[in-house]
Amino acid sequence: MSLYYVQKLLYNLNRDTAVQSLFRTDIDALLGQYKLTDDEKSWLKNGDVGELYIHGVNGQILMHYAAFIGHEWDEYIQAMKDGLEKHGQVRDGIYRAVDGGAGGAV
Amino acid sequence: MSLYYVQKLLYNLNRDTAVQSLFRTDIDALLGQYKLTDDEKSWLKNGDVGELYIHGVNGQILMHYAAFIGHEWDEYIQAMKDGLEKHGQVRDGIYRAVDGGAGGAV
Amino acid sequence: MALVFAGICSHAPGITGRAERAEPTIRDAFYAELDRMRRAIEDSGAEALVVVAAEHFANFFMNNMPAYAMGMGEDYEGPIEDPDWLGIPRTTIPGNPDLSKRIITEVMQSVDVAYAQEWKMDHGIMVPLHFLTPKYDLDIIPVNINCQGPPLTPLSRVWEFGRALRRACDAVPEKIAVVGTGGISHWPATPNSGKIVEDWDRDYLDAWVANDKDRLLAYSDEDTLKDAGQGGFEIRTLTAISGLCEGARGDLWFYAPIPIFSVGCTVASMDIIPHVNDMAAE
Amino acid sequence: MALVFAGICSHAPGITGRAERAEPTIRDAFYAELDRMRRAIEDSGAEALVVVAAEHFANFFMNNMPAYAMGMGEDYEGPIEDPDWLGIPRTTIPGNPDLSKRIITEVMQSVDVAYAQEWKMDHGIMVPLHFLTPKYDLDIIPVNINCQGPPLTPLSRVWEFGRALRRACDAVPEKIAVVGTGGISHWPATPNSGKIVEDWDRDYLDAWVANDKDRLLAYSDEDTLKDAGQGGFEIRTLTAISGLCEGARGDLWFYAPIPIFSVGCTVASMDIIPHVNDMAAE
Ligand SMILES: [Fe+3]
Ligand SMILES: [Fe+3]
Repeated sequence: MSLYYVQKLLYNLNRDTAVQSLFRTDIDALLGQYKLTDDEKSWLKNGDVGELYIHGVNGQILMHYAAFIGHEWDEYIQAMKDGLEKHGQVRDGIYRAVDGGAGGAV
Repeated sequence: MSLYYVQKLLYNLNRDTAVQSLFRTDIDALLGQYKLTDDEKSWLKNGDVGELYIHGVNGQILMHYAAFIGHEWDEYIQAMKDGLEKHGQVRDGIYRAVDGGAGGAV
Repeated sequence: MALVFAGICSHAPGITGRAERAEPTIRDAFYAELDRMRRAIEDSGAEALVVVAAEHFANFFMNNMPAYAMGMGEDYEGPIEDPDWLGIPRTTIPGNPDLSKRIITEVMQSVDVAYAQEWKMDHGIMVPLHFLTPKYDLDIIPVNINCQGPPLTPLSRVWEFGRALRRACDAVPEKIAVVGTGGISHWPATPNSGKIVEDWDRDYLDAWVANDKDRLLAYSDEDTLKDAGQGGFEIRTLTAISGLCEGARGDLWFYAPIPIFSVGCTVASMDIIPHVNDMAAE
Repeated sequence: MALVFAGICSHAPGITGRAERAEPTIRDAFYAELDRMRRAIEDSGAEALVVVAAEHFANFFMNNMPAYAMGMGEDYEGPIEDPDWLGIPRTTIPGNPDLSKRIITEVMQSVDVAYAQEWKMDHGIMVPLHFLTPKYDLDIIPVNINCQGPPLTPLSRVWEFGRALRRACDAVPEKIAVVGTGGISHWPATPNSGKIVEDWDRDYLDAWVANDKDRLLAYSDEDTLKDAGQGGFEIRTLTAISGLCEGARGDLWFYAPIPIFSVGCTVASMDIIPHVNDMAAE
């Protein structure tokens, strides 16, 4: 997981309208600007919040990507819970789930 | 002089090939991304190294812009000397000339 | 002239963005204390407000992550987030580059801050400003302490930052208010969002109100992450105010866990007593 | 294991980019001393080289200008400048993120460095590396001290940075070499480019060789700008090595003004004696 570059792409996406346009008009060109694995590219293309979460993307970055691709808050939280359920605990970064990801306010 | 944004544009130009392309293909679009005065826009469009120098652009930023628009080293030094001659001492920043801009190795 | 007001408050985006989903009684009691802080800042005669915040990847990323950063812009934009998502319209916030530069230069004598002539404010600053200067008519100096991407600055340096900021406030002719803003225990933007450990929070706030340096600096990042979540790292923004007001006592105006806001919502002030500053003697 | 080599050298882009325009005898004598430093680093068994440099708006701008920054990347790119202009081909420079992280974490206990997981190296680092590790086969940890955009970090903090870096080097199991690189008097990239004040340079280098803390910290930015030009601010990178080797003496291997290189070209080493570190005792 090249977590650094996944997060950097999302960081730029969150703050730059030109990057947001490119995401919508030519996502392959955007993904090509970063050192990413094929898996990472597909998660980003498919909006797979669960995979991105369990691979360590910081929630403070991820929640804005989720909103950008149309997730309401409760959907965002559920997507992470689904990711945990399917793939197990977060592998990297500091945003690990506790209590098996249970609880919380949605 | 919105020195900050003139320098920021040149900083980005120096380090980003996409910005370099845009400079060559659609300079007005590039200039439009920064808060610049009409004078500043015209200096940047016309490659007026002397004006940019006396308005305070740091030489460590300016010399790469000069090279980018095709100035050899000696031409770059001469353009600053011409700027001083025509407009007087540097008004802003820390790259003031000393000894009236005389001397130096070209 | 000097520091004229010091306090802390929460900044979670739900406070404005998910306002209608909170229990109204407790929410409105919280809002009332934030409004009380607005009046306290106004009554102090503050000519500028320094907001010591923990931003969330709005301006700072791991390609150049400063431990401490301070704004030096003419003005600032915010919020960087979707205004509908945050519940705060996008606006321009006035800065004061000359005052910023004088304060930064003094802070730099003992703490190595990055400076920034631009700053896109995220909820970490916008939520407090929404309540504390709702007309955006007070000059703001934003401060960031990196609480997101390890390696993080140790708490002992946070204390020194607070002391340095105090020295700087007391060295300028203007009246300065300072507000620290960050969470106590919370797991923001994770599946556990809304989990709050009230005992942990109250223990931290006890130490904060007592301004007990030993207790405040004894928290380890390992324990904080385990017991108080990633959001717990943001205690740095609160402990900075303790260093700013070294030797003085705090006053807890409000604390209540509000799960849909993802944090134990807090409003508190700190007394201002003369600071013994060893730098001046050096 | 510890610090195993410490030295300083010049980094002006003309050293490689305008090589053919210098007087060959003096130029080659300078190059020979740089090559001697390469051998000294190799002979020290260094497993990584920390380069304390002053970059020139390659990575850091006034939108987030750290006083001190350190690299924490897998690898780095350089030079950022036109390779033909600089006379150094573009290449990949190996990093060591794990070692970087351990050193940064220790430095952060007393000095507030920004960290960077990416870094485009400019002539400030590439020119030294071109001579000191020409095969790019040694792990590099880049360091930047802001010497370009005021407000600049005071020299007293530069000294503390050197001390903090020493403590960090001595705390890791690896053998570490450190080279500081910056100009003495010079007016780079201005109409006065090539102006060099040899007396000023020799006075500074005398203080550096003697490792005379009082003299080294007595330089004011106002006087330096007036007497030694904007480039004189880069003495920070050299004074950092004095703090790194506090109490030890330096050895000046080479000094000569070479106007077409825009700077008094310098190569020097500093002895390494055990460091008395008050942090360890705290
Ligand atoms: Fe926060
Ligand atoms: Fe330099």
